[in-house]
This record gives sequence, C-alpha cells and structure tokens, in this order.
Amino acid sequence: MMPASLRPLLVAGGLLGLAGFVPLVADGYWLSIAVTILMYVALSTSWALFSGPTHYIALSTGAFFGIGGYLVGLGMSDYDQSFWAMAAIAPFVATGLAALIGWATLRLSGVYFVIFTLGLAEMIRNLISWIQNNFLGSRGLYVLTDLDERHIYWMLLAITAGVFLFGWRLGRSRLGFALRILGNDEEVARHVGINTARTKILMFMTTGFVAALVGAVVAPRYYYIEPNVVFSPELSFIVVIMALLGGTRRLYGPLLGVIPFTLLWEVISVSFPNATTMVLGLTFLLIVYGIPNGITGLLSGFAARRSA
Amino acid sequence: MTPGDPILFVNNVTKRFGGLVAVNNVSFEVREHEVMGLIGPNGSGKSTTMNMISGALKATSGSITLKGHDLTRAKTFENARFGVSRTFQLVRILPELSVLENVIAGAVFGHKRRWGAEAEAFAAGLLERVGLAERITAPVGSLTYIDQKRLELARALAGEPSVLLLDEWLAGLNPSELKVGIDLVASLRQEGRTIILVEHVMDAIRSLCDRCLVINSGTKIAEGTPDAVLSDPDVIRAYLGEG
Amino acid sequence: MDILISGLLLGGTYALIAMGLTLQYGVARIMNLANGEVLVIGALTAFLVYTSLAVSPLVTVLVIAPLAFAASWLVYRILLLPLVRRAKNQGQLEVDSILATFGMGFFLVGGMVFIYPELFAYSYLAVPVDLAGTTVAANRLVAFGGAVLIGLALYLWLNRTRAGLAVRAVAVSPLAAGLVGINVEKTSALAFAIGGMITAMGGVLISTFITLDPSFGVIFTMKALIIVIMGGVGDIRGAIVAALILGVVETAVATLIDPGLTLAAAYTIFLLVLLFRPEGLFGRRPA
Amino acid sequence: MLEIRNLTVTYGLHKALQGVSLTAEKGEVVVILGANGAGKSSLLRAIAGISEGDVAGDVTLAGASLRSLGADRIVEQGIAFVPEGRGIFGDLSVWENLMLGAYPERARARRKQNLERVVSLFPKLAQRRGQTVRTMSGGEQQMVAIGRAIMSNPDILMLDEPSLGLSPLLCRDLFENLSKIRETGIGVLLVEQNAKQSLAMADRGYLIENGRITGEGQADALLSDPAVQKAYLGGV
Repeated sequence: MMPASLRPLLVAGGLLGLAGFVPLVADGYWLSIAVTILMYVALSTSWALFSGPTHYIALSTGAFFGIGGYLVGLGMSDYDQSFWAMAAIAPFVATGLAALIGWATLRLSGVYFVIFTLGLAEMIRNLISWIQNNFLGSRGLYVLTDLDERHIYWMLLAITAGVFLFGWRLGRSRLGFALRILGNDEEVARHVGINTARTKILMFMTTGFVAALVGAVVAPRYYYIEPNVVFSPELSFIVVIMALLGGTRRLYGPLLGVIPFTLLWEVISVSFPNATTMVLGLTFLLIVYGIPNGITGLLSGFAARRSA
Repeated sequence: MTPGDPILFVNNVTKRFGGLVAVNNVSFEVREHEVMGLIGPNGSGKSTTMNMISGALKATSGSITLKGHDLTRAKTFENARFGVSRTFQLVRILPELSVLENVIAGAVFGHKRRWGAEAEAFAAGLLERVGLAERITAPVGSLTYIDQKRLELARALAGEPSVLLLDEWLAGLNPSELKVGIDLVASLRQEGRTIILVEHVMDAIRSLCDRCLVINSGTKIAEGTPDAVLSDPDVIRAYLGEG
Repeated sequence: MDILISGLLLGGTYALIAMGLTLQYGVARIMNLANGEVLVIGALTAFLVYTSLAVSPLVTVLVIAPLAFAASWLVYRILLLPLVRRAKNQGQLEVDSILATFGMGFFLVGGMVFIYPELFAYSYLAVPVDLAGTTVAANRLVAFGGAVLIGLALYLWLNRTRAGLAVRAVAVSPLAAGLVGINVEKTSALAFAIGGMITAMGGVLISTFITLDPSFGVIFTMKALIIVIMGGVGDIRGAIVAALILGVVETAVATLIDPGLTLAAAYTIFLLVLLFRPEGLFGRRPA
Repeated sequence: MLEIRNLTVTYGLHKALQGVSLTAEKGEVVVILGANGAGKSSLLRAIAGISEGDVAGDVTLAGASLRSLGADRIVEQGIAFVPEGRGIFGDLSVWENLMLGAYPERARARRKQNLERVVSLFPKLAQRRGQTVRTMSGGEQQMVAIGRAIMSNPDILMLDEPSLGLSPLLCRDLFENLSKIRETGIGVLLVEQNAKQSLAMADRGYLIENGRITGEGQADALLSDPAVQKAYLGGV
C-alpha cells in the first residue's frame, strides 16, 4: 500500500509523462495551442498559490511576464548575452521588483494592492519606452535562437511541473499553513506568531519569479520584442479569469480553467476579433454570478450532493 | 503553585490616541506562576494595556519586557514568539480550518514550535485538556459559544506561552458555563501558568487571582490581593460604586 | 505658472471623477473599477452627438446626467445588490465587486469598440483665453467651471438635505443607519447612481479638451483611485486637494519631461502615499 | 402592544428559536433571561428586521404586522433597537447621532420633546454634543445609543445585553435609567445575562432555553422562584 498522500503525486507524474509526448504527435497549430495552454497553466497556477488563500487579487502577471521577455530581448540584442543567461537573470529581477511592490502594498488592505497592480504593466511599459527612446536609442530588440516551438513546450512543461511540485510541497509546509491561517483571519495569524507581511511578500515574489521565467522562456516565440508587445495588461486579466474559472481551492483548479478558456479564446480571437474584450467581461460576470468557486467548486458540489 | 520571580515588566507605559490618553504612565510586574487580575471600569484602559502586551498596539512611551525580550517596539508576531499568547474579547475562530487545525495554528509559529505529527498530538492533548476531546472532528461552525471559547483557549495554550492573556474570556457565559469556565482557568493556575486576566466577573477575580491591579481612566489606582483591593475605598468609589 | 494653472484646471475635472468614485465606494461599499469606462461613455456620447448633430457638450451634459443616473441605479439594483446581500463580510464584497465591475468595464469597452473603435476628439471652444497672464484654452476653463458647479452642488446636497444626511449616515455605519429608519439599500443605490452620474458628466466635460479612445477608461479609473486613496476614502475635501495635486504634478511631468510619463508620475505619488500616509492626506491613523 | 406569536428563526439547519410567543406593553419593562446561544439575540434581531436567518411566525405592534418589513420600516412603526455593540455612528458627533435618531418620519414632529427627554436622562450628552462618539468611553457610548433610540420616538425600546462589558457602577446607572425611561411611557424589552439587577427593576420576565420559552411571570415572582435562583442567580 502506498500512502494516500503520494497518490496525487503519482497521477500528476503520469500525466506529466504523457504531456511530454505531445510535441511528437502534434505540430503546427495544435502544438502552438499546447504551448499557450502550458504557459497559462504555469502562470495561473502560481497566481492562485498566492491570490487563492490571501484573496489579494494580483494583476501584476503582465508586468512580470513583460519583464522576463523584455530582459531576454534587451540582453540578447544590446549586450550580447545568451538566451540562457538572460532567462536565468530575468526571474530574479522580477522577484526583486515583486519584493519591493509587496513591501509597499501588502502591509495594507487588499484594495490598495489590486489598484497598485492594475496599472503596473502599463506604467512599466511607459517607463521602459521612455528610457528606450531617450537613452538606449529606439531600436527593436531581436530574440534569435535555435529554439523551436517544441523546445519552448518542453521548457514550459518543466516549469509547470516545478510549479505543481512547489504547490504540492507548499500545501504540506508551514508556509502553506501560515497562508491558510492568514487567509482566514490576519489578526489571529499575527497573534499566533506568523510574520504575515513576510509570508505574503514571499508568496507574491514566487508568482513574480514564475511569471518572469515564463515570459523569458516564451520570448523566442516573438523574435522581435518591443514593450508594447510584451507588457500586456490583458494577460494579467486572462490569468486571473482562468484561475478563478477553474477554482483556487485546489492545486489543479486553474488547470481546469485554462484548457476550456484557451480554446474559447482561440475561437473568439480568430472568428470575432472585435469581441474579445466583451468575452473577457462576460466571463468575469459569469464567474462572479454563476460559479464563484470555479469549476472545481461546482464539481465538489456535485460530489457532495451525490454522496448526500 | 507559589509565584516565583517577576518575568513581565511593564514600565511607565503610556498610550495616546490623538489627544486621548488611554493609558497613563502605568507600571507593574507579573511573577512567574502568578494569576494577575486587571480590573477597572469600562474604557479605563484594560484592553489597551492587554493590546500593548500582545503587540497589537504600540506604546507611545515606556517599555514592556518579558524574560529579557523587549516587547515594546516588537511586531505582534514577534511578541507571540517571545512567549505571549492571548484570547480575544470577541471570539476569533478560524472558520475554514478544522477544530484540530485551529489549535495546531497556535503551536506552529509561536513560542515553542512544533510541526507535523508532534504538533497534532500536542494539539489533540490540549483539546482534551480544555474539554473538547469529543468535538475534535466536529465542523467548526457547529461549536457552541463556550466551545468556541475553549477552542480559542486551546489555541492560545498551544504555543506554551510564558504569559497568557485572557481578555474577558468569561464574558457572555451563563452561570453554569461560567462555573465550567472558572474551573478551567483555576486548573490552569494549578498547573503554574502565568496569566493576566481582564474580567468584570468579581467572583472570578476573587477566586482566581493571586493579585489584582486596578486602573481607572488609564491610571493605576490600586494593586494588591483581591480582597485588599476590592475593599480599598478608592477602588470602591471608582469602580464598585457602593457605599 | 503655466503649469500650475493648467494643472489646477485639469485637477478640477479629476476631482469630479474622484468624487463619483468616493460616493460609490464610501457609501455603497462598491469598489467600482468600471468607473473609467463610465467616464469614457460620457465622453464618447458627447463626441458622437457633437459631430453628428452639432449639439454643444454643455447641452449633452444635461441630457446624459439623468441617463447615467438611471443606468447606474439599475446596475446597482440588478447586478450589485445581490453581491452585497450574499457577502458575508466586507472583504468578500470587495473581491466580488472588483471582479464584477472588471467584467462590466470590459463589457462596456467591448460595446464601445463596436460603436467607435478609434481615437476620438473634437474641437469645441478651442480659443485661447488669457488667465492671470497665462494663455489657456477656453474649453478647459469651461470644464473646470462645470466641475466646480457640480462639486458645489454635491457638497450642498450632502450637508444641507435630509437625503444627504442619510447618505453620510450610511457611509459611517449601514447597520446603525437601518436602525434609525434609513432604507440602506435605497440610499446606497442613490449614492451609487449619483456617483455614476457625476462620473459621466465628468466624461463629457473632459472630452472637450482631451483625445480619448474606448480603452482609455482604465487609466482614469487608476487616477480616480489614486486620488480617492490619497484624499482618504469618503473624504470629499481630501479628494479635491488630492485631485489638484495630481493635476499639477501630471502637467509638470508632461511639460518638463515627457507626456508618456504621466502614469509613472501618478504611480510615484501613489507609492509615496502608500508608504507615508496610507490613511490619506487628512485621514486619521486607525487605532 | 408588541405581540410575538409562534416565532421561529432558523439559520440553515440550526433552529435558533422555536415557536416563541411573548408580549410587551407600553410603560413596562420586560426582561428576557437565558443562557448564551439560547436565542435571545436572535429574537430581538428578528423583531427589529435585521435577522440573518429565516424568520417565521407573527410579529405585530398595536395589531399591525411587522413581519417582512425592513429594519427602516420597523423603526417607523415604533420599535427602536439598541443592538449588542450599540449600533451608533462612531465617526459622527453626539449631536449628529441624536439628529439621525430623529430621522424616522414618526419622530420629526416630536424632535424637540424627545431631545429634552434625552438631555434630562443624560445631561452629559448635552455637554459633549460636539464630541465624536468613537472617542467616548463605553458607558458614554451606551448613553448615545439609548439617546439615539429615544429620539426615534419609539413605543417599544429593545436592548440587547446593554450591561455587557459595563462596570458594576455603570450597570447600576443603566438600570436606573431604563426605569426612568419606563416612566415616560415607553415599553422596554431587554435581553440580559445580569438576572439579579434586571429582574429587580423589571415588571415581567421570560426565561428562554434552547430557543423556547420555558418560563414567564412577574419579575418579583421570578426573582424569588427557587428554580430561577438556581439557574440564573445562584451558583457562582
């Protein structure tokens, strides 16, 4: 008999192994969809690790993702660095920035944090554009690598596996327990000895790290990087929607949101490109009014009713 | 258990909220194994004093030390790690955690730290200690008022605090529950715990406290055994309103 | 001096938008992140009406006010009230209302893109006027005057009327308000509707001198939020001062450094407020 | 007369009150005694229209039904409620609190008379009219809360554990004041833990246990009833 706690790990390992073969059977259109899905799985799962228990809605994914992509482009084009060096550096830059933002905003109530992250990607884009125009010369940045879609897929798969492993470990760790307590009652959390500010900042840094790493890894997909492309406020919202659609109470929740939403998004942006914003809005409304606990919440609701 | 040496020192502590002086230059000591009652009329500064010891509020001036640790400027969580635990005037249970997890929460991050199976066994022991052994698998939402108070007490005990703050822990209990509550605190006293008790229930003060401190309008007006303090003319005038 | 005057004129309009938001958040407890979209709707309407029917925005503003009031009232009653009723605590309501108003915001942007997917601007009263030695466009002056009038009316209404007193009471404590015979849900709906009305009117005024596009709403939401927080939630006086400060700083940065950095300037102010006075300019520190 | 017939309040599966019936007249003090969790607060909250549970049964005041009315309408009918935690406007001044108390239409014409009543009960409030209520002590806030309730010109004043957290001295003042309020013709319905002091000044009392009325009678009879003494007055 194996311990019950190891079973999900084995299931996940099996799925991961299967997912590794996708590039061997799919190519072109479907491979690119698979890459997109993996990208969003990594982003929204790490988002949910922080925002799920704390209820702080982070809209900073776009900013950190952009930092990852932009730094790879900048390093490779202007400073003759290798892709690998920049992909290694970028997440730490984003983590440092996340630490600063967290330090300034996470000591206060959730509203301040949401507002601060709301315009963050836009603000950084403005700032970088200005710096680039005035000091760096406004040349485009090129990311030229030998990496093709399959390599990006495998790198993202590794990152996703890392995020899941981290999340699984977190659920069994003191840090994870501290997060749950402070999500219930921050006052009590402080009084039982939890450094609530540090806990929140650490988790926020983790999401910053993952977002920048993902941004760096998918940079070769763009070839040509400019701030307007990589700093997309829309990305932040999509990640939030996917995580909430799936549900944040289970580690695999965001995964269940990413797959249907990515497919829907593909169809909409191909067939009705003008309607994407509206779809985004309607999905937000659907989540709030229809499935506040996400798909996983719906499923466990069904399960509870059947056993009752 | 007979009280030992002083471990908690409150020196000339003052707390101002804007123009309002809530606590005015108050000093006292608490000895190890001692139950000290903190009494006074409503709004006299008892809760503010408790909040400064637990770290929820910072003193405007003065100092508070516990076993050599300076609590005055420390963050709330640091006070907990230095050995202060508390219950809240209005019960605060963690609604999405199980009964057992609610107690473990007090054991993991605080003064004496435990984790894993050790923390679980320790928490289960505490639940039995406060009389909740049978409710260990009950949904948190189904606990009665006194059971919630017990649960909160178990959580506070889980850090094995050097000093335990009970902020009107007996308030709102009916006579029969009150008896259970007083017996429970009395048994903690027997174990030699160091406790500061804020209470309005005079019978509880008389039967539980080794020593009492009376404050009125933020100022200390008397200190001594419950009997001595409760017969002090100043205290009677300010607080009991008799005679 | 130029900067100061144009900054103050811009700030006046900002103050109006922030007042709309502070009514919605302070009284109705709804953090309305679709606030900026309501502003853009007001502006777009003024633009369409002006370019197709040649109606002055000063007329449009009077027509749009009751429409925005009614629409906001319906949105509150139909969409937001259920959230207020189901929320177990303020935190949950905050999260729900943020997500719901995001949804509405995107929906509105989507709708506007269908109607007019490009930048829009029109020329109205674009004549130079001399003000204390500084040349400003008359439209800015008119917009500022409109903002002052609306703000003054709001102030008098809040402080001199029974309904205004009820609104302030709900802002302080909804529970106590119910116990003194105030219909809290109605009063909240009223405050939310007036907030929406003021924001839409602000949009009409601002459209006379700024070029907009359907997706610009979020920028104004950001600015309104920063002003509300800097001024202290629910503090009208604070909002006015904060708006004027933001207007001047933005104008200064745009004139002296680069117009692309106005958002960065707003962020810098926001960061300073968060670090040093999170309770707002005139707010008291929570005990 | 306030009349409650067969009132039941449920929160999900939990029945907080089951078939409770009671009455309260103008000019009398009625006290409801019971353990914590017995359903006393649920009862008052249901009458005041702020219950979070499902309410069934009849509540009438002078024959008119109050059930399914909102809190604001119930105040207009003549019931003022001081909840636990007092329900005052902490950020407003004493004066503004009292003026808001007179917000209901039924109270406007009699604002002056009610203000005189309040000031004669609590002269301190007149001296402190400009003070922000949040900065006052617990006992003073209690005065504001009761004053605010009287300003709405009620037939029946309901209080939920007004003595909770008050020192013995302030408790004594409180019960004295309640008995003065009775003399002005208002009926007082209060929920209390403090059985001895509240029965000493009340006219009638009800005992409530596990959501049901288990006893009722004249206050002095209850005070000397051995069973009541054992359950609520003796022991500790």
